[in-house]
Parts: sequence; C-alpha cells; structure tokens
Amino acid sequence: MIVPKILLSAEAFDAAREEELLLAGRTDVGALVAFTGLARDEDGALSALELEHYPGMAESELSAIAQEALSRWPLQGLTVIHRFGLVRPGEKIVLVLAAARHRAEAFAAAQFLMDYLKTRAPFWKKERRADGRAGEWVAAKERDEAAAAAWEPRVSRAKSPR
Amino acid sequence: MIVPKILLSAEAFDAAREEELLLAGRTDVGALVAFTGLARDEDGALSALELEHYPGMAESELSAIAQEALSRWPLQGLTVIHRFGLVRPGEKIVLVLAAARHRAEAFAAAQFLMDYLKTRAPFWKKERRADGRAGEWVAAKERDEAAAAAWEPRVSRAKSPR
Amino acid sequence: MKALYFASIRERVGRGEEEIAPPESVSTVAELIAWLAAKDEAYAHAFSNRKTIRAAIDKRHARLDSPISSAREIAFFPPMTGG
Amino acid sequence: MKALYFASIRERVGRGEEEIAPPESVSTVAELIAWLAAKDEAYAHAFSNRKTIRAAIDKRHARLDSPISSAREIAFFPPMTGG
Repeated sequence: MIVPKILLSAEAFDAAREEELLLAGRTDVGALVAFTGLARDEDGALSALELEHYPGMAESELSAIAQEALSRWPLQGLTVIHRFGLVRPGEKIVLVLAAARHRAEAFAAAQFLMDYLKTRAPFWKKERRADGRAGEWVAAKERDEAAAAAWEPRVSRAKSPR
Repeated sequence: MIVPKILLSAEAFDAAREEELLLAGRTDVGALVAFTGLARDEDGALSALELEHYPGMAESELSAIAQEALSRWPLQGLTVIHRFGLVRPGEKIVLVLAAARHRAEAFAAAQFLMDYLKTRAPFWKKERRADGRAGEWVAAKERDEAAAAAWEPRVSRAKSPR
Repeated sequence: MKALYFASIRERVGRGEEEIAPPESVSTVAELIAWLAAKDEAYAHAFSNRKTIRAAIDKRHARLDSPISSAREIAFFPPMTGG
Repeated sequence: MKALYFASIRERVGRGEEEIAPPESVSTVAELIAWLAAKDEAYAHAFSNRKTIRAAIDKRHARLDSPISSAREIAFFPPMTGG
C-alpha cells in the first residue's frame, strides 16, 4: 500500500531531495512526473505572493485528493508539497511527484492532482505589489474549474454509495 | 525565441542541475513539468538495458519533435536528455522538462514530447538478463503508437504545405 | 459554533474567527450565510456575492444546502487559488 | 549508397553498415527491402516481417513508397523503443 507524502511548508523546499527520497533504492519505477508551480512576478509588477491557507483542512484535503489519485491509478509513489506564507517570484509554490511503472498513469495522476488541488485545497493567493500599492487577491479561473470538472464522472460514482 | 536543449548522454545525467539551468534567474515561469523515464529491473530479472541509437538521426529527430512542441504550445523552456549505451536499473533513461506560464501547456508539451519520442526517436532497448541468458529486444507497444497518433491531426496539417 | 473566515471574506469581516450562535431556525449553510450577512454592513459586504462563497463544515467541503446542526466549526472562503 | 542496420535487423544481417549498389530498377524503400531480402538467408530473415520494418533516408523517417534515388544513406530498423 502506498502512503502519499503530504507536506505544508512555510519555507522553500528541496524538490530534488524529495525526488531522491521517492526513488531511493527502487528499481521498479519506470516513470516519474514532477509538476512544479512557481511564483511569477508578472513582468516585475509583483514582489511576492502571500499564500493564506486553512490549517488542518489544507492537509486533510490534500490527503483526500492524493488518496483519490491512488484509487484511480496504480501509483508507486506520490508526494505533494505546498508552500504557505510569503513566496517570492521564482520560488516554488507547489510540487507534485507521481511515480508509476508507465508514463500514462504518472502523467494522469499528476494532472488530476493539480486540477483538484487548484479548486479544492484551501489556499488563497494575494499579490504583493512591487510599487507598494495594495495588492489584489488572485481570482479563481474558470478554466481551473473546468479542468477539475473533467475528472468528475468517476468521482460521482465513487461517492454515491457513501 | 526558445532554443530547446537536446542532449544525448552516455553517462548518468543530473536532472536537478538541468532544472536549475532551465529556471535560473527566471521569474516568468509558472509551471514546470518534468518527466523522467527510468530503467526497471522487472522484479530482478534484468541487470541492465542496452540502449542502441542512430547517431545523428537521434539528435535531429529529438530536435524536430522539440520544435514541433514549441510550435504547438507557448513554452518558455524545453529540455530533452536521452541516455544511450548501458543503463542500470533505477538509472534515468530520459528527461523532458517543459516550462510555461500555465500548467496545461507544460503538461501537454511534455506528454506530446514523450509520445513522439517513443515512436519516432531512433533508440532501441535490449534487455540484459541477470541470469546471464540472452536478453530480448524490447517490443514496441501498440499503446505508444496510439498515444502518438492521438496528436496527429495537427501534424498532418502542418506538414502538408512543406 | 466557531466561524472561520479566510482571504477576502476574512478581510471584509475584519476578523479570522469568532464564536457565533445562530438561532435554531438557521439550519443550512445558505441560511447561516443569510443570517451572517444581516449582522452589519461589513458582513453584508463580505457575503454579498453568494455565488463565490465556499463553505467547509469541520474542515470538509460543504454545500449551500448542507445541514449545520452538528457542526463545531464552519469556515467561509472565496474560490480557492492555490497551486 | 550506404545502408545502416539497427537493433534486431543489425543482429540478423550480421553487420551495422555496408555499401550497397542496387540496380536502377530499385526505386523505392519497399523495392530496396525486397532486393536486400533476396540477397541471402540472413537478409531474408532480417527483413522477413515487412510490417515492422522502419526506414530512414539521410537520417529522416521515410515511408515504404519513398523514392531512394537521391539517398546517400538508408537506415533500416524495427519500431523504436526509446524513452
């Protein structure tokens, strides 16, 4: 049974180290997909992003999404790390590692995880502007909702008996 | 204009270093998808994979596939590294890094690149068995052909005027 | 029960959490939102755009028609923007 | 022209490359495969399963009906299995 690694971090994390930990000593993994989400400065307009989160629910929701991914695909390893607090442009906000024997499963799981994370994990980004003016909360995107909804049919079936 | 980095390597490569090189000094990248393909030992049956390639064509074909990816998606960086020669179980065979502002493009480009690489880049794997018996050439998979074909319509249109 | 507010809703309400005691007639998330919005101008502003309000009961996503009777903690927040 | 053989085809032919001089009547990849397969048992074996033979002309993928007249280098190989 695979136990996903879920981590919230107030500090920059070491993605290469996480990949090493996931693959260490293994000779059965054929495909590893790593997704990294990074803070952009929007052509110099932003000095940072403030990431607010709902402690407790953020972890449990990421765990639930990870478990859903494990139930859908035969994964060999799954890591999800998400920053909170102040994140500077160029820094990593989120890391998803999905390991499987074959690439299709690893790609699907990583995409699913990001699509669900974007719309279900309780994090909110506020822009901190480089010019000192008040920053805005980042608006949720229609296309993120659509991407998550595209995975839904299977979930509805899975949920109905509960 | 993005110049993809294409590299064939007879030795193990440093994926973390490649990611650093691709992201160094940048604050405009929002999404990085890294695909790593690794040699499996098939439950201990294999001691290594021998990777034969067609020198010259392997590089040019990888470059052509990378250019096709750049023409399809607004990428900010693209790296493709492929081993040749003897690869031990657990070692990395291939690395694809696709950077973009948003995740959909990075995911699509990395998947496209792997699907095309599998069916178009002139590499062939032969198994080296742990028990010393003669190893077999790895058979091409129907599903790899199908995965590549799924990207085709756009290619046909792109190719016809040439 | 404890009410939690996050992001823009937190800023508009002016606090991150508080104890609330809605009357028994308030039995769903939607009714609780209406009750909160009626408290004062700040709450009215925070809960003005009902379509963009998400809620969680005891740290699990809830719907507008979810019952709140057994809730110890109810959180309100705008659509999520992590990742 | 130069012929190159890779992987299982190389092993069956018994060499990785050679100079070949097909007659002028051999004008396509498919005809060149037939001409090579007729050379001897080893070549016949190497080129026995036509459906799985891939070819490249001057390091670019070619089709069975591709003309070979201007080719300097023609490579034959089974379906690729990299990645």
